[in-house]
Amino acid sequence: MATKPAAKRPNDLMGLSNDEYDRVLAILGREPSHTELGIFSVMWSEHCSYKSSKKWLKTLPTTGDRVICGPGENAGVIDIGDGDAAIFKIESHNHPSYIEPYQGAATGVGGIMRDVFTMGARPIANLNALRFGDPSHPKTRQLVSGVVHGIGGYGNCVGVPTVGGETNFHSSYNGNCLVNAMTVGLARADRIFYSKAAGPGNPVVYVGAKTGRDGIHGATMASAEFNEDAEEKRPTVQVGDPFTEKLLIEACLELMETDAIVCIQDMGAAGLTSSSVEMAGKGGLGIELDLDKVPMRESGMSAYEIMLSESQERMLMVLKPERQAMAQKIFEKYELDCVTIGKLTTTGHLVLKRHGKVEADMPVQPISEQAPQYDRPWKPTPKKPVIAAQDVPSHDPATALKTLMASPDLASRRWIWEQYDHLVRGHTVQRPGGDAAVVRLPDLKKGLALVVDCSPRYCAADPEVGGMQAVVETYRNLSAVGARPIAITDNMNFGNPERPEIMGQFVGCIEGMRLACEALEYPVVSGNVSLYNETNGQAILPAPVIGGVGLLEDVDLTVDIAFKDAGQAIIIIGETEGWLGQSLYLRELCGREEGAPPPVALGIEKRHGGLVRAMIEGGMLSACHDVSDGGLLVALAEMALAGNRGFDLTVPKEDDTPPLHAWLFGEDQGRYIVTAADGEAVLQTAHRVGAWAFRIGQTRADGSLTLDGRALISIKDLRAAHEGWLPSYMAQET
Amino acid sequence: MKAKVHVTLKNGVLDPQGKAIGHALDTLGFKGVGDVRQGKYIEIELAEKDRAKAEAAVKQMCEKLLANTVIENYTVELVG
Amino acid sequence: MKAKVHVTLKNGVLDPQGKAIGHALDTLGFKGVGDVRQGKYIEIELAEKDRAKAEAAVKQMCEKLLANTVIENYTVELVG
Amino acid sequence: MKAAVVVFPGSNREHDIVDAIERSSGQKAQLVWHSERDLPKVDLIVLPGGFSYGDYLRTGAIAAHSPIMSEVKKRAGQGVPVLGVCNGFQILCESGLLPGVLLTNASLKFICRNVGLKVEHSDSLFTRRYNAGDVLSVPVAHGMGNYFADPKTLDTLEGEGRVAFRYCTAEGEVNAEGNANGSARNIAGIFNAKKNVLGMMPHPENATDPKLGSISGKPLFDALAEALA
Ligand SMILES: Nc1ncnc2c1ncn2[C@@H]1O[C@H](COP(=O)(O)OP(=O)(O)O)[C@@H](O)[C@H]1O
Ligand SMILES: [Mg+2]
Repeated sequence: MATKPAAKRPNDLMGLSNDEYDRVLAILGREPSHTELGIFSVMWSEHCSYKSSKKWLKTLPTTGDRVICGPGENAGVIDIGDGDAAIFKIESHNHPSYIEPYQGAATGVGGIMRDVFTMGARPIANLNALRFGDPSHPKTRQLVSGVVHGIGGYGNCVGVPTVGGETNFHSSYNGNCLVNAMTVGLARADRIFYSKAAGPGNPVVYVGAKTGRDGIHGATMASAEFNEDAEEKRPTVQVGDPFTEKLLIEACLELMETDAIVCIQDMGAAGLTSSSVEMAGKGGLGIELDLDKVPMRESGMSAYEIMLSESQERMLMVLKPERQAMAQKIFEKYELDCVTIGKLTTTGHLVLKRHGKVEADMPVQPISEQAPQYDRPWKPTPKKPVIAAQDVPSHDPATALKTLMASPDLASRRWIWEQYDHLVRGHTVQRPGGDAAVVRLPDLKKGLALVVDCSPRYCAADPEVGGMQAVVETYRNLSAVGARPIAITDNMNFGNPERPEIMGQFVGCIEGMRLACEALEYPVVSGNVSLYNETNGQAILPAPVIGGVGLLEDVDLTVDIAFKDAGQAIIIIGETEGWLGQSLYLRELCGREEGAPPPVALGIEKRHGGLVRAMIEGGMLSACHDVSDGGLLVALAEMALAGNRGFDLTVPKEDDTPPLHAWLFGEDQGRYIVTAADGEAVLQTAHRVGAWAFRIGQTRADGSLTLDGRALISIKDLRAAHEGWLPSYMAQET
Repeated sequence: MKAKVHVTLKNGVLDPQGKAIGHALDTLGFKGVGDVRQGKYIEIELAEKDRAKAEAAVKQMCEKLLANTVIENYTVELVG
Repeated sequence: MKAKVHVTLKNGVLDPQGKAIGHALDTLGFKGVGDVRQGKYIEIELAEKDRAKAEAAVKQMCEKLLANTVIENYTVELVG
Repeated sequence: MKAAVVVFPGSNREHDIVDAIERSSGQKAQLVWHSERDLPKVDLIVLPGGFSYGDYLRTGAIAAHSPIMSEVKKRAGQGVPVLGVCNGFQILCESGLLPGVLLTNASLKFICRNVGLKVEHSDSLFTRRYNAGDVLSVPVAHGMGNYFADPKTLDTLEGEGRVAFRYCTAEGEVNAEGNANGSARNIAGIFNAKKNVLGMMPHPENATDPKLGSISGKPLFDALAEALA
């Protein structure tokens, strides 16, 4: 470090380490003012600086034919043809949601939408990935209720359909729930807005809601673990106002139709600080703000408070001077503030004035360029033994199926998605409940397939395999609806990175993701990192949540998971070895969370994905579903429920067919179940490309399920078990 | 006995409802309307005859259910 | 001056929120809880100095906007 | 058919309605911002779904006072057909064009799914392409669709044949099980006395395209397009 530790340092370094404080002294050549220290503190928080993760994030593939803009901007942008672009990102709101589930989740949705429309896209779909503690934990029910209510409350009001998501329960989330929200937007490829400032002298304009003392230091909170008194030290929670957000979307998009905007950036974590520093920093410019001009809803706010406030529904932009009046008029129509609060300068400094006094005067570039970067020590996760099917007890298939289908991780999520408006905008082709949501584009021809996925139990057991599996599962889900997987966004949810085991999980997951993205030509275009998801030293199961986006050139060709007709061939694509390590069967029926997770063969994933897509495009399939959690029989049961028709299943009598319970419930990767009127044609096509495909049965006219000719269970019973769990669990809500 | 509970947002917490109401009053032509805040008002019939006990119980209800003490304050008043 | 407005549901109007609160209190183990009704509590800052005028204005606000008199009653109280 | 769709701050299904109208009539409806005091000369006025003013205070209450609403009331009085869907229905009730109010769903939850809907009367401009007793499948998407009116008002509505739709099971049973939100007498939509104003909670506009599930809502727009051509 350049300077010796100063003799005098403030008692409260606001979360900065001693070394980091020294760095501040070196940059400024003097002691920071209170406001300046606050700015360094939030900008160098884990949340804003990615100081523990950047080294590893950089290894991910981020380019490709269809990538218009990869990580580094507010959201990623991909080319979807015909001059259209899809813009998307996922973001976590874990800590706020644990403290105040409704507002935490709601503001998470609001925040990620701003990241997307700030780039010029109209948000067309939202998704969310949720992780809650054990259902029997006293806090779980209330968190589920509040989070779901909050996501719906915000998304429904702004009129963006929430079309998909995933929800898991595990005791490791008892003290740290995960709330990851994803937004997908649509823009013209030549009308994308970035955050790089240009043009010294240009006005810096604040639009949207007024600033209050909401969530000051939220970014720092997201960068620290909880301890027992966290619930006491609650910072002011941000309250969302979806109505204002809706107006802000319309006003911004209307202004974006014109040539007024030089650059624009939402005020997310670290509010006015990060937006102004990032804009100026990217443009290599200075920025001067008169904080007295900031619209405020509380009196007596200090420079520090104004800069660090995380009030919601606000944006910062640089306008062409001659367009200010026009912008003003648009925002007036929507009854939103639109105020010039400063200008760009050539000084390279951020200068803040409040009541005529300079409260900060600091060089912009070093705030990001000299931000601390850590190569934290990490320890690889020890490999787990492979569990042989013979060593796992076999349970009656019908009982096992019913148990699994009613288990917290596999039970129907209808209770959740029916609280989300998933139909508004009138383009939802595949509603929640299938493999991926499909949203039609306004041209009525193309469609986007959207999904979020992650299996934390695999990641905990073997981070590399788990990271890889999360990526391929989204790839499979998109392929299963006939979409070409284009790119992903990722939300890395982990524990405390200062612990080498946790850092090892992070490094392993990233490596697995890297390998999968490279092999599948499926780059990462945006993402988010949430560390310190830990309470009293108890870390969460690592959750690198992947949000996948796929393209359907002809949306009418998509297929869903529902059985359609009686007597159709049921074919499995992909080999079944009967892998039970880390399976839900092992956990739910044998009470064991053990073993190595199923391996992922990237070449096979790619081949099978391509095959399924080609068959869907060729109109050969009537239904398609990937096989994942719970294995083959669970996948078949889901298809039966969706189509309200049963099936006859025949176990192959091959030499290498695994024991029945492993064949039915093993979680081998790379598999799809498809149905077709012409089963022979499917088998031939599959065999032609060297894919493993086997006819395992046929659909029925009625609602019974049979296994080798013996009755298994009726659809009615199955439905009652599957649909019953979550509503009856939540009915005990107080 | 009846408990009258008021649940209001803490100072400084954004009140989108209050804001919208204030704005609407303005549009309707009411002049001189300043800050508007909206809260909840809950009436609870209680079997309890003992005032002190009733008050303690209702406070507990507020802490546990009626108010979200992260962002809200509450007051309890007993009548009858 | 500040106006405190209470808007409550008329007798006979279904109050699903109140019912749910009553049910939840019961589940939480609070005994002897009878009817629960939820209403709104609105505070309005007023520039008006004249009490009578202020009261008249707030009553108008209630009639026009704050309450739906098909289902709701309101009361106005002025302080300060 | 020339139609105007009124957009309030917070409306969010205006384009869904515009699309549905276009599917049936081939014509694009005109969007009119709520602060206008004048409406173009049109054959149909629609108040779309959404969350005008965030549903704050009471659903529809603030929008009911928007400048445009005096003109909507005037036109309705002159007999111009007015359709209010979801938030539009809520606004019509708050503005007094239709009786009753919409309370929070009995479940206290927002609900988005297809529901059964029984056509009660086919003798209106809106419902003439249906037969009384038809059972439709139409999505709802609302948190406050629980129709309430005092018994006398309900009796009047029934007596004058002004109940347009009722919630029912998929099999057409009008009962508690089929009641999506706790509405009085399963009422999902009502007419004004002259039957030129229809308010309904379900979204017929989201059931007009075979690619998106049901087309149960299309006859409503077909009927309007035909009558107002
Ligand atoms: N795990 C990740 N993978 C890929 N990109 C990431 C990841 N985490 C963050 N990024 C990228 O880093 C940038 C900064 O992220 P963030 O601070 O969350 O953005 P914002 O301030 O717009 O919310 C974004 O471009 C984001 O996409
Ligand atoms: Mg951003």
